[in-house]
Amino acid sequence: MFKKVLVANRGEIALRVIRACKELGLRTVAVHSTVDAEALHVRLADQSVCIGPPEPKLSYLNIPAIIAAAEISGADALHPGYGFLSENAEFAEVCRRCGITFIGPSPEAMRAWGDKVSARSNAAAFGLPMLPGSGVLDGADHARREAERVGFPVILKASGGGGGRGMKIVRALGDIENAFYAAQSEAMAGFRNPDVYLERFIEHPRHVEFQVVADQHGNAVCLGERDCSLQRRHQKVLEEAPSPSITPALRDRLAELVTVAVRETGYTSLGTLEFLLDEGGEAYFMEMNTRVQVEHPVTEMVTGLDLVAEQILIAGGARLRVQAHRVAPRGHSIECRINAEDPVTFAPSPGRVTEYLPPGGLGVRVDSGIYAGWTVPPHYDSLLAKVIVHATDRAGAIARMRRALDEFVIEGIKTNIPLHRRILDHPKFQRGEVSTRFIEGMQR
Amino acid sequence: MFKKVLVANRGEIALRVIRACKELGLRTVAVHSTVDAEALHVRLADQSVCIGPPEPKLSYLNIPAIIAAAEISGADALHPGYGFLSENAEFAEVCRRCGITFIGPSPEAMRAWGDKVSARSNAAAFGLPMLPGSGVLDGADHARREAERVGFPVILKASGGGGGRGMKIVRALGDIENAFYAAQSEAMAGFRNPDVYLERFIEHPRHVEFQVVADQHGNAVCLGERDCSLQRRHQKVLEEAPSPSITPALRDRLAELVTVAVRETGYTSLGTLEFLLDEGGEAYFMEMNTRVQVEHPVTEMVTGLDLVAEQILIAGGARLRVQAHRVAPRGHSIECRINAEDPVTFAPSPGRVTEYLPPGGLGVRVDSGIYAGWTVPPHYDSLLAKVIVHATDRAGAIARMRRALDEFVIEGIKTNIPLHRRILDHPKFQRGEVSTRFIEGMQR
Amino acid sequence: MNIDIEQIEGLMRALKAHDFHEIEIRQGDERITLRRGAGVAPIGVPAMAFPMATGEREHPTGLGESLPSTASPAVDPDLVTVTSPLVGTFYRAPSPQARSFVEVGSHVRKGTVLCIIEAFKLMNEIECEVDGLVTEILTENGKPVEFGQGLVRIRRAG
Amino acid sequence: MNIDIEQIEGLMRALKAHDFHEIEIRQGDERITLRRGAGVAPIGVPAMAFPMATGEREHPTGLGESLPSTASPAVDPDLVTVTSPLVGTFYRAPSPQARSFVEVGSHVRKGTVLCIIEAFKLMNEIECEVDGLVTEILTENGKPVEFGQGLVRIRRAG
Repeated sequence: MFKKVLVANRGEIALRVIRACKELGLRTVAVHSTVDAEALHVRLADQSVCIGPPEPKLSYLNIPAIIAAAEISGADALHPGYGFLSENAEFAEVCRRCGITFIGPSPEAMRAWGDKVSARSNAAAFGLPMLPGSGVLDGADHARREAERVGFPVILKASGGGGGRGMKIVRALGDIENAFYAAQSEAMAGFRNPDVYLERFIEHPRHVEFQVVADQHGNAVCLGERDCSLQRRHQKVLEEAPSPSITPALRDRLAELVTVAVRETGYTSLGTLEFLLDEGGEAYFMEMNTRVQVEHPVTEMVTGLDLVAEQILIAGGARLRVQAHRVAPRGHSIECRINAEDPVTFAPSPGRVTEYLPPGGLGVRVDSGIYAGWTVPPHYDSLLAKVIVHATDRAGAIARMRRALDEFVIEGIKTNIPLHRRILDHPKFQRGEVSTRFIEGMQR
Repeated sequence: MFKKVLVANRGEIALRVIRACKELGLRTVAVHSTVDAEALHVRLADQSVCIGPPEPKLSYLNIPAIIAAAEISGADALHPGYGFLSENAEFAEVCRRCGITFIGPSPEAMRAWGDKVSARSNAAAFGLPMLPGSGVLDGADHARREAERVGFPVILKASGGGGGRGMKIVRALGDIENAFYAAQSEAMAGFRNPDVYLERFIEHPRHVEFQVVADQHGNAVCLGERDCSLQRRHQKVLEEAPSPSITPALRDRLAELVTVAVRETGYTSLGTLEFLLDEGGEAYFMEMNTRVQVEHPVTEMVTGLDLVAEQILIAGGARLRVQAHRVAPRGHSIECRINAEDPVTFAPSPGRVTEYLPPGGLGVRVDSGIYAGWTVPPHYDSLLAKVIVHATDRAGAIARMRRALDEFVIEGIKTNIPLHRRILDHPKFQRGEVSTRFIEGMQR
Repeated sequence: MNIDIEQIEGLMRALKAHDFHEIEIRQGDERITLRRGAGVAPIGVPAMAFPMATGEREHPTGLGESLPSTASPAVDPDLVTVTSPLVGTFYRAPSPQARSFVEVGSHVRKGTVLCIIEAFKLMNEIECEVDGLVTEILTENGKPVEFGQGLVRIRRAG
Repeated sequence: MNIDIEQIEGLMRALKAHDFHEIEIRQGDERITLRRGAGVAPIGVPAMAFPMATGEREHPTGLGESLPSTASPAVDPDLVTVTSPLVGTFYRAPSPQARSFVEVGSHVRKGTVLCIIEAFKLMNEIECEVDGLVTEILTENGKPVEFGQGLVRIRRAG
């Protein structure tokens, strides 16, 4: 087992890792950019190394600087957190070459599950449900046949790129021909590649993801699912566990499938398999995240496990401490991501925090890297704090979150707490009728 | 069920009750003395009433003012917290006469179990183990016979009073006669009453208490025990659940006995039965507290129940939501009481809190009524905050508490955090070898 | 230069006692200016802006915000605010039919009954402690009052 | 000028004793103004005193506390501090046997190699950007340095 962990991240996740290390008796090294010299993760680590200027690519994404920081501080392991270098298989390889334990999956497993195409073929091989779709379409006639096979609505997508360009939603057979030609010419114009394929289109998808944890001794456990349907522009806003969208039968089936897939592909550490649910409750595999998730705490609350400690111990060669093949959730947990942003315009709101008093009491957990007097820099993401609650049931968790947000004091910068209040007070949310388009619809 | 709860207390317990009420959808009324006008419980309640000057007897102990505050604010229930009027049966009676639901046991039950003598006769009647002792001693010869029967060491006590006066510890038969006469004359001098009795003396007692909860429909449940052995001058300092001092067999036996005693005497609401354990692990009933305890959170952490919500619902006539006859603890919880006091001299340290940042993250709960910029008044007790941790086992809870205290920032006033660190780092504490004389011994 | 330190210290004490921040005295071509620090700028942490300030706080009883016990000091030292010595309900007259004890403009003396605070079904008469003229009734008949809340304002008779 | 120090000291004592911050006295064309510092005090929240200040923090690499990148600005504008552009290990010479690139007192020019920072097994030569005289070597041979840490101080040639 290693003795000193360099935390190659900042903000609340750096703190999260430092806390787990301290509780495990491991020394910690924080790295930071010049603008983060006074950040909480720097203050709470045993040691710190300034690795560069504020720009992420010169500091938190600067592989040589981070490796050098590990070398000069004598760190023998490294935790990448989420974002930044956490899903960079090359970085994991560099760590390995330098004799630093990368706390995460092997570079090979990261590539196998981190790449979307490779992940889908893995998933399909292990029988995970896939969104029905076509290969590259030969022409309008082929598009028609495939659309009929897949079932309407469908979405036409450009093989050569993303970002909405070349995407066409088709709801009836009569529209497929025109849509195909339009998509093809947009694809040609946008990506110099006229190739187009189609997929089933889900109007109001729900986002449900399964947490797995696997050790280096062939043991893999599924820790249940999280519902992350509440998003704004593909950014998750509020997450919960268990999901109000999923049936017990589907939960059991998917938990079983993902456990087998992960174990049989030799994946280790934490991993999250994301699914979309359609309006009929059918699930389709989308992708896998090969690192700890922002929303991992809701799983910790309902399973009673310390996922980051587990991840660290597994990297050190330990066997999984969870014995069961699956862990049944206990109670209900919700996480609200408190961002430094205008609650109406969503514009980022960096600046000096003049007052700060996090909520407390029973069933309330706060993971945050801020404090009164600190200045939130504009260079990184806007996440200030995660408020996580746990209660015996979903209604209790909603009431507790409402109470916690009511007592949260953050002054000097704007936050999205008012948005969370509106969500929590919404009758449809309270009934569990959520989708990735909920927030968009709520604002109308 | 009532709609608006007046919280007849201050500090962290007032906040605790307000939080429970908010989560249950009840309105809250805070009362406060003039010096507490800016206190957190006042700020977080829906409504507040100033009831008097700083002196407790003119404000928080001022029954007419508190009842008037309930009347003018339209509160139809009242939570007394702990301390102040919480064990005053007359106050509970006044509430009843005024049509205000007192959130606690009936005045009759408070008298039956709140009075030491009556509580002991109740306890004895239901077979709870009692500390061996004598009645009033006729003379030196009687003292000798009773001491031999009870077994050495014994302690001689004055019937007429307490406070150490007239108390004599006797460790050998040869010393009993002199000690008896000395005790008798001290008792006469101190209390104008020469009556003296004796009891078994426990050199290094452990303090273990059982939490019970009972509704108005005849259901009573024991929620396990807490170990509160770590005390300084009879003030609890650190508490934990489950107790490291008790065997599973004794736990089962006492849980069964206290449940029956509480149910059969018609006691309702929360109650705590305190026992001393001698060096051989035998338990002796001491007294019952007929209100919520400062240390109730450790029981909440290991049972997953919200004791204050339960207490409120029971007062409203609800049935116990816990079905089981007994609730088995899950994991381990520790509470540290953070006091405004010099960690060496123990002198109180009221004053302005200049900086405040409570610890966060997994398994850490903070119940506190303070914030940066607030001035801790010198008129009340010195409790600033309770840090409560939960982990899968005792070693994990100790590591987590150590980590939490390391990141706790309270500036401007002195606190006893250094004392807690010394306790947590002590090998004997880590082995669970505690007694009420531990802290005293540690300081030598 | 001819400076009377005692005189200046006297000024300082007066400023402090009345919580004033600046004084300037001119006599002919003599001038003395004194400033106390707090007037310059509030140093230190301001009272926290709690979320309750969003208007969720309920004050149907008229309590809390209007509490004069913590209000800014009256500029006029002859204005005396009579505050409630207990929590209860404020009545201006001994019974609904009766006339009010005092009105704005009433002359009062030490011992004059100003109002009643009912608490616990008991009628507590609040007596005046100075001689003077009633200038303001600070709360309405039948409204609840908390400890220390202002009831009646009186201009002390010269 | 005719100054009565005792009188002024008397005023100073009075200001301090009564916690005043400013006094101005004019008599004819004489004027005395006295100000105490606290009135102009830094407003706002100081950096938090974290428990880590208890000495538990480990700095065996010499990093952190000594970081000159956040140090107070040098008063002398001709003193230039060369800081490390990367994280690594500081070497004063190209090999253990070789002589140091520079010593205190060395004359340097723009482009003179001052030291090496080893990172990732690569030797990065740090060149001087000004002409001048080496006045101080800020870290020891073989010690780790972080980004922005001061390495060598140079007095710019006039």
